[in-house]
Amino acid sequence: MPEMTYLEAIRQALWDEMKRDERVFLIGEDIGRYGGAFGLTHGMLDEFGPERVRETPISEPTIVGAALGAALVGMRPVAEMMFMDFTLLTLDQLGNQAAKVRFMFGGKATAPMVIRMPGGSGTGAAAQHSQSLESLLMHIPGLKVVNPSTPYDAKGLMLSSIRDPNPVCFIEHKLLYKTKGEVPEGDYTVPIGVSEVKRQGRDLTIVANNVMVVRTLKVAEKLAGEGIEVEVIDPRTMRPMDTETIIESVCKTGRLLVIHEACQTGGWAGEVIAAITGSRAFDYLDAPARRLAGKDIPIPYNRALERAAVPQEEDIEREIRAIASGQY
Amino acid sequence: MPEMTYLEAIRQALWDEMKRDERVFLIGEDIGRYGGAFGLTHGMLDEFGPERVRETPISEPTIVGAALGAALVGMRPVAEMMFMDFTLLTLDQLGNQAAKVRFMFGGKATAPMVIRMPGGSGTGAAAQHSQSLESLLMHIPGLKVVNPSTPYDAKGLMLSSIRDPNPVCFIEHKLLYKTKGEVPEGDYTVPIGVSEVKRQGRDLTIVANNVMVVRTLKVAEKLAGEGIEVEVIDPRTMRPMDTETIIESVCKTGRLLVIHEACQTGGWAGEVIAAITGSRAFDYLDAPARRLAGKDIPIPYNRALERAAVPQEEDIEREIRAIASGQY
Amino acid sequence: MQEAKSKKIEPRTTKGDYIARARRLNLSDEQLVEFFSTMCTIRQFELMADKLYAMGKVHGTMHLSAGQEAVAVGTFRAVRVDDYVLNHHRGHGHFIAKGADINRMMAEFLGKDTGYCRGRGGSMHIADVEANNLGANGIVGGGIPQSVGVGLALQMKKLDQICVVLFGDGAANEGVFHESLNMAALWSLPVLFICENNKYGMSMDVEHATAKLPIAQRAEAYGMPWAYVDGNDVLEVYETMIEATRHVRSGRGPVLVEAVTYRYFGHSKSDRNLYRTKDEIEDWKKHRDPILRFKGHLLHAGIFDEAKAAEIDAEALNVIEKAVEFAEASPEPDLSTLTEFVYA
Amino acid sequence: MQEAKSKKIEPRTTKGDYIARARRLNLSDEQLVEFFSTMCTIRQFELMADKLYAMGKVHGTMHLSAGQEAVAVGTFRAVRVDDYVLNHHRGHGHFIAKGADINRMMAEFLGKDTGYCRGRGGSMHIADVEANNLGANGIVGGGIPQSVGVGLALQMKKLDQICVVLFGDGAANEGVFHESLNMAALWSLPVLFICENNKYGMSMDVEHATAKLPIAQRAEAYGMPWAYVDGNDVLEVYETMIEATRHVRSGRGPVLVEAVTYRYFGHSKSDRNLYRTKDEIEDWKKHRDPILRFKGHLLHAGIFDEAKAAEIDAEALNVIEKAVEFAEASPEPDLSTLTEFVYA
Ligand SMILES: Cc1ncc(C[n+]2csc(CCOP(=O)(O)OP(=O)(O)O)c2C)c(N)n1
Ligand SMILES: Cc1ncc(C[n+]2csc(CCOP(=O)(O)OP(=O)(O)O)c2C)c(N)n1
Ligand SMILES: [Mg+2]
Ligand SMILES: [Mg+2]
Repeated sequence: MPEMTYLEAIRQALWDEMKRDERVFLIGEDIGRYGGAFGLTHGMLDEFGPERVRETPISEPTIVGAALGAALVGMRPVAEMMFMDFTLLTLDQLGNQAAKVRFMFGGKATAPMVIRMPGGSGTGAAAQHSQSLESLLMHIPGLKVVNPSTPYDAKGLMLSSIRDPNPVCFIEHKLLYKTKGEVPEGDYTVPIGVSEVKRQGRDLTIVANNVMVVRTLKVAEKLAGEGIEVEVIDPRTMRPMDTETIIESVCKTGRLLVIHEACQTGGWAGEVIAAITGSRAFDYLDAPARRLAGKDIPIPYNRALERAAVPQEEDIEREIRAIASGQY
Repeated sequence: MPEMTYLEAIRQALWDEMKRDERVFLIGEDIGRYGGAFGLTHGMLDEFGPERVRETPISEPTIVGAALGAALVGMRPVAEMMFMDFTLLTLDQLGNQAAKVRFMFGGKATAPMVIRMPGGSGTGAAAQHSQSLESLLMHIPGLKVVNPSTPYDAKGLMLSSIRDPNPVCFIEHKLLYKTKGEVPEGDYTVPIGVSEVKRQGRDLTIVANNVMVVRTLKVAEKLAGEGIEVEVIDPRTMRPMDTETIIESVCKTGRLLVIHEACQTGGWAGEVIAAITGSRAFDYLDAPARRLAGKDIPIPYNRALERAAVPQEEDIEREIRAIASGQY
Repeated sequence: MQEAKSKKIEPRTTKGDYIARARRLNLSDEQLVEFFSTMCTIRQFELMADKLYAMGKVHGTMHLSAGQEAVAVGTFRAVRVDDYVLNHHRGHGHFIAKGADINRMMAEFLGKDTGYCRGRGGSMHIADVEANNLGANGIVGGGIPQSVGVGLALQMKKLDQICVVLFGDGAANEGVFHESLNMAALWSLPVLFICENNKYGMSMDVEHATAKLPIAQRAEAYGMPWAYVDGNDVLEVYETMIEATRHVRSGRGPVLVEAVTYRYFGHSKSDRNLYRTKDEIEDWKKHRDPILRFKGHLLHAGIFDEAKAAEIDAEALNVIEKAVEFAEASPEPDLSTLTEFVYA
Repeated sequence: MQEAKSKKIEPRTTKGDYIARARRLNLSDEQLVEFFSTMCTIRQFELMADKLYAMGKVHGTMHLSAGQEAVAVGTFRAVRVDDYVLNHHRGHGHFIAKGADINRMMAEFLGKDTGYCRGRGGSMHIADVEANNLGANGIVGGGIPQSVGVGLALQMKKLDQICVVLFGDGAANEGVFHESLNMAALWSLPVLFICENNKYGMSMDVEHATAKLPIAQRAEAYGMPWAYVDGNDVLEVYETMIEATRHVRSGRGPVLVEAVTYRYFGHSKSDRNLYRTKDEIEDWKKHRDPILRFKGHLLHAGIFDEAKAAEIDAEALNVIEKAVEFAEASPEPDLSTLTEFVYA
């Protein structure tokens, strides 16, 4: 299987799907010659032309609204928010309109659209270009929220997202763009709503998303040498979330730790802990479920502060050790 | 003490504070002659004139942005979103700007502003006029989120909110506007960040907000006759949340139920359950923490569907009985 | 630097005898009578809605368009049946004019399972996607950016349908108005923007909300043609929309039309009409009512007589009463379906 | 119906000898030299920022304004020191022209505790609230609605300060632009809207983003006066801003000025300049550079000679190098303060 980056995997999914289905088109800012702020759509303008790689003025609410309008009449738009933070400009069209249109119209409307949005900190982009807002989006019924951590999942989930008949928020992480992994050339999908056990272990269940999956797996390998065997679950889609996989794991390990970069207060770790607590896994919990999350602050510019604002490998390691040693 | 409605209590707070502090002004749509969609600001235009009861064109993002601008230069704006749902139009100004400006500027800016927003279902206003979005707002550091359930709290918290040096989302509930209660005439405040035990009980701790407090208290009275003694805690402010009061209660009762109207997935019940699970109360929990929340759907128009979409007294009663009988 | 290409579209046949204008527009007697009849149906629908509300039969809110019938009929007789429409909250009339089934509308209004949205939407969210009616909207201005996407899709598919998007004078102050006019003009999209200026956005009169009037002149900022018409003259609306749709359909880009009209009822159920005088309302009702004016012209030209006009109106009422019967006899949505329709 | 009251503000003294224009504007030799010197400081700041970035000393992103110095200096010499400013992401020059401390700016750029924002903000969020500098903004158009609030506050307090809000050609397509111009015009707020048109919004050239040009003519939709100026001619900018601020300060409402200019560096660190030609950039640098042009005029008029000009530029560089020293010697923010400054 060829190796490629997370960024290339997403591009390949877009590319292949645009070849396969002429209803698919891209819409967003600077996605043509510039290739998007991260170069993800590089080369697509030349291949597909300006009509299907539709560059817009800087008007986020109308980008999302236009995607919705096109979707309602049978197109399959993939819109780009250059940074996830800008999604806050569009939550009327996304949350009041796209998410609700099918329900409000009694099941008679369909809005197959994807909104790509790179989130996360770590690039010195400061408070307005570094947020992790998946927890907000997860709270809006009618939206699906997808959040891959590997190149393989990224391509497979993008294909699923474009083909899904619902509005899908496709969350990327800037720090993952250059990570590499094996990705099949051809057509395959990763289903929306299925978690994956990225690593098996008996001592502790960790649920983490996007870049935190990568960090956790690294720490897990290290600790395995010391006999601490951590099970790492990547929900891959935040909504709908496959909690069954988590429940089973917790029944086995008796311990749960949820890790995310998003701010702790009101973050999705609470959702997982509530769901697990309310499940049959409750009786198997040997210790309180824990969460390790971003600090409750905007992301600072300074590199050291920025690093300290979200869980790093050393924080994850410290937390796992504390749990393993029965400190809680 | 005089009796007044929740709506009158909020109006009185606005009125008194505008008398007391000339920096305070109202800004929003139809808040003058019309008195706002619910009549809350009725009479204030005549008293304070059009400059301090500033009626705007229909431009929500700029209403919030203007409030922020005015706050930054020393005013104390109280902006109104006619319905909480419209806050989704303003989340850039609220979440990317107002919430972060102090932090981004290293503590050198202050944005004392209040955004009033009536939320909740029960009036047949359907999917775009009935949401409970406090869980979204709670997730944004820099915002405070206030959410009173009684006329007394409403007035006291509004006075605290206007005097607070931070952006405060002041969430009202449409169904509470006509509820009555005793409210002191003069100046008093209810502090932001302090929960209140609205009813003492030994069998079960219930945490509920706004209209759910009222419903829960009714059910609690009924069940008290049968010997089930429920403790009801109203956080009153969702952020910062006073979890200590909840922890203490759970240590006493050994059981926790969180009730909210907001959709369950990603709702703030998860936050409470995670916080309690992660506290010393974990060891006192005799049963899994439970949540009773709005269905994961947009609010439907039809009266019966709308009723069924969020917890009603009968649902609360059923849930408490199930817990009390050890069903979970 | 780009050249300004704005122009104000002027109805061509403003002079002369009213019915002669209709003739020049190739409208037959039957068509004119149908205009009248549909305006009556809309009026009766709104009167009935108000009555049902007063009787406590309506749970939710509603925004009635009585007084604005000429905009609805003039517009939807000028566009094609297969054109798309994105509507606003005060949309009953537009949907009736577009040919919606009155029974299903009334059923939706009463929240019944036989309604267009199976009782989920209500007055503010009536839609009939199959008939290219993409729905009313509870968010002021909410449909405007969606029209850009519909226009884009039509252009990409090389279809000759257009997208009509309706919004109020108040909505024209939302940011998406600006963004969407710019994009639609930039890409020459087949979108007909219709600003239904009924003088108030809720209680806010248009002069206190809008820095410069008419609203339609804002089109010039985007090099877009515009028109400003008497929205209570169904023929003037019709004629302008014929002109405007010809422009839009030919691929020359969007047009903004402002139609000045007036609403008789309060903004919604919460309105106590404190912001305008009874005299003002009465004046519009007496002197500028779109139905009375048009009826006068038809009577004057001998196209029908008073008796026939009354009969048509009675028939309109009859249709509405039947719709109420249908709606009332219809089942409520089944509670077991509560969580359906969230995802496809 | 309201009358259009828009007018294009024309600089009064476009004719004749360049320095004679300056004289008519009551500018002394010292002032003209200071204009030059400040433009040099800005240029040197941006060149240094680029160099520091290339050396790996800058963690975050940045948006450099080299080439746009005349807008900054022309504007901030025309407004008062106590006027408010809301800035955009490409804001180093504006802050320098407004009189910010270069050391603290550089320290912020390098994320140090001595920076204006104690290292929390970085290039995109430099602010100095005490000096009525309400900050740069990472959100395109983000400051625009805030200017309405600042204007409102000034009007309510009956102060004679004004609020200057700067944004790019791309930002003028955000919805808040429309909402804010409408509100500011409606209420005659003391806001000076400055659109710094550097021909591109990131890679999007202004002709492909804007349905009609110039952007400034959009002011007419709100009955607002506007001007369209050569943003690379510091005197033209200055003169227009003097006119515009006089209008705004006198309570007659807002003005929109568009200043055409050009940025030399890429949009930000991720830019590979694929969307424009090297020739285009070179052409602007050679033939329209704001500093070279102005220097030529000063030389021609004998206000200074080449040696003096070089000395001034060297001094500017010196100031910047000192700032780098200051910044590099400054401490990082203390990790223990990580969660401070979220709430007051
Ligand atoms: C975004 C948003 N803001 C405010 C409202 C509340 N609201 C509903 S209709 C209305 C007035 C709209 O005025 P206009 O656009 O002129 O339409 P009209 O009601 O006059 O037909 C307002 C303020 C809303 N529904 N959505
Ligand atoms: C709301 C928002 N959308 C997009 C961006 C990404 N972005 C940053 S600057 C920029 C271009 C802005 O163009 P313009 O307003 O002309 O300013 P310039 O960079 O040319 O000075 C873009 C698209 C952003 N920061 N904020
Ligand atoms: Mg109106
Ligand atoms: Mg630009």
